[in-house]
Amino acid sequence: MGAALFLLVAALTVVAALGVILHPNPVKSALFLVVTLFLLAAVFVLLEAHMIAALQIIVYAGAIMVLFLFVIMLLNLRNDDPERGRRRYVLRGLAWIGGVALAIELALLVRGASVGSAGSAPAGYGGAAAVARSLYTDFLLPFELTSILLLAAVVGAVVLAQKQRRPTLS
Amino acid sequence: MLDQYIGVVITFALGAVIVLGMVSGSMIFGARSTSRRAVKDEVFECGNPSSGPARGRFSVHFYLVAILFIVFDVEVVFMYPWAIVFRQLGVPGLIEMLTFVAILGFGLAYVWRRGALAWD
Amino acid sequence: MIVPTEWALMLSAVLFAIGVIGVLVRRNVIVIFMAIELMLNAVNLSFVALARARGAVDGQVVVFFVMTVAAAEAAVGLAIIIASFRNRTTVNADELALLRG
Amino acid sequence: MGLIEVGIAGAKAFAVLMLVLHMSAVLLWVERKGSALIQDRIGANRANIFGVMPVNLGLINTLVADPLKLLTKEDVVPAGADKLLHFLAPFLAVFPVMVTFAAIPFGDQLVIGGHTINLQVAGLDIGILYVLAMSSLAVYGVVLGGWASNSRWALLGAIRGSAQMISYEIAMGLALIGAVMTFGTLDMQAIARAQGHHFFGLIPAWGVFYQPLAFLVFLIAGIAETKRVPFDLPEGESELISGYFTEYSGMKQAAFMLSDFAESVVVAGLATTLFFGAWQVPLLFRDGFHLPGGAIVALPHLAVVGLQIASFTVKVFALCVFQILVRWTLPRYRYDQVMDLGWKYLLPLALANMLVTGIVIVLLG
Repeated sequence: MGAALFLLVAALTVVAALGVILHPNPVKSALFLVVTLFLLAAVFVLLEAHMIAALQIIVYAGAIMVLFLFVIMLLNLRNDDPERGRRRYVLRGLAWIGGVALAIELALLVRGASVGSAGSAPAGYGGAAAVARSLYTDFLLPFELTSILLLAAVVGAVVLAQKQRRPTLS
Repeated sequence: MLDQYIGVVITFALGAVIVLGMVSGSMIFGARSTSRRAVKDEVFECGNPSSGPARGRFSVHFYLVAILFIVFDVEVVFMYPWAIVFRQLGVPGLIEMLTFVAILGFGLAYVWRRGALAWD
Repeated sequence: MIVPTEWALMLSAVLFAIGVIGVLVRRNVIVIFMAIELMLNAVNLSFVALARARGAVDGQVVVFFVMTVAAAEAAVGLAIIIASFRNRTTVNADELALLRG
Repeated sequence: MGLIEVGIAGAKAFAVLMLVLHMSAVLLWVERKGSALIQDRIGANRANIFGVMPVNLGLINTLVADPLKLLTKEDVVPAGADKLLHFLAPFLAVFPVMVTFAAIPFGDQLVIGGHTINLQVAGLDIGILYVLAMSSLAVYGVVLGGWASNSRWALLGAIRGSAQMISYEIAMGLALIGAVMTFGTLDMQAIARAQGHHFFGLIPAWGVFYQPLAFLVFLIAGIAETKRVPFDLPEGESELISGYFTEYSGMKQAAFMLSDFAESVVVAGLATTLFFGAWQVPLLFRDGFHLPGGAIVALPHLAVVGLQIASFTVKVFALCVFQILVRWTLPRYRYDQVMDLGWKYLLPLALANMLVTGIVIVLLG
């Protein structure tokens, strides 16, 4: 039953992901991405990553995508202009062929690899406590570095986005 | 573990049916006007003529708030697992989190000083 | 209720390829950015699937960090887009050859 | 996992959704009559059924006449609006709020015919994160409602509303961390059970006694999240007509109204669970009341469960009414004040509360 559910969610995820790259309106694209991220959270639940699934929604769907929507609205973006010209068509076709080939190749690669499948997960697997114990012992240094990364992001974003106070010469 | 989510799935399904039924209620049962659509379909601005195109750009302040939100949201998300196990981690765990918060607190102080939180 | 790891990895591969196509096909910088987020998520999915196959949670912790990096990236990346839009009034990647002088 | 379990889960889900819906409706009535009382008006009193209602308290107005009226209103979509998103926005405003309640326990456990039913729709180990995840999605209804309307004021209201919601989400999340640290779990039923003992055998050990500051921050942030007075900048009538749902009519508009009230109920439900002992009744244990002297008043199982559910409902309702009192007592803030309160006061306060809690708990062992 879990496998059947997975196939259903996976199919929906792929459809939503295609919506992201195919819809001409950036707002709709962003919404398709929200749907994709939400469905991926469901996939994470099926893979027993409960905590990560919740974080996926909180961080990605609830925060990062809100920022994307804000920027799209802030810049008042409309539909992309339909692109014309033979060179453009050829390039697009090549991109699609290459992408599909990449998907097939990766899928075949995965099929060939014997990753094995563990039986039922240990109790508490993927819960907050299990992840936390690993995060705050084995991954302590990356965790602290994360705060520096976030600090740099705040400073960088504020500097870039805020208008300059001092009048420039030009 | 997955059994826990049966309730969530059922609530999602039931909730979707209820809310969809509610939202589409007026489209099904509501009155329909036949005349003067052009006036009625105008944007409502208390009877005044429309004040111009709707989707103008707006202050970059809102965007700054969204950036700060992302960063602090990630910070909060890191604290939840910590809050579960900090008893077992003891004093070292506390120091880890204090360092983390101090570095991000520095970020907040910077943003504050720079005036990104000020609305004028 | 066990999902075969191969299936999850295949889904990851397909999503990654869709992201690649999106980056190549679209010219709107923000949509390209979203396609990159899609690729990051595809990688996250394979981390989670392989963590499940190994029965260890360290793969999930890595996803945690990827999310953080994605958040930082979105904040700075979108700030760059806003700053460049302020100067050039476009988000078309072809017209935004900023470093070409 | 048989059919019976699914049936039981369905029944619980239905009961909880109905609880949210009906409590929101009753709350609407409380707000109309209560605000009238506070402002020395009469309030809703018109509708009656053939004049048979002897005392007209406006219940029919609010609970029967208004919904019927809204149902028969024309559904107007302004020119230039995005039809699909215009339809989707009210759905996205209500849906996440309603499903949040799935993780909130409304009773201990019910034993019937050999089945032990956990009185909680979904007993999630990561309950609080689920709640946060769902409430973080509620912002889409606001953003899209404003954007899809193709109206300047609606868009401004949407931007204001979403910026306000995300700002207070941080303070809310940080305040909840204080409570999570106290109980050491994210499972809301476990949190409810942890509040079952008493200090000196008399005072219930509710979360609010451990985390008063967290409760205060949570409540203020919660009221701000509902986007109503004194934080109703996104829909401030004198400035923005009615904000992000200016261009909505009929049941779509009602859905936006409902989302505000349902958010109040969810905030009250969360506050009850984390800070006011969830379904716990003081001195009531699974076998009956344990009085301070050591005497035990035994009660049948069904009576205990009934008392618990009643206790939960009463607490949630009381907190809802308190929120309405706050609304009608305080005037509207300015937008810079709203943002300052969130970022410069509540956020540092919640952070300090969290760190002090951590230090105290670690040092006391």
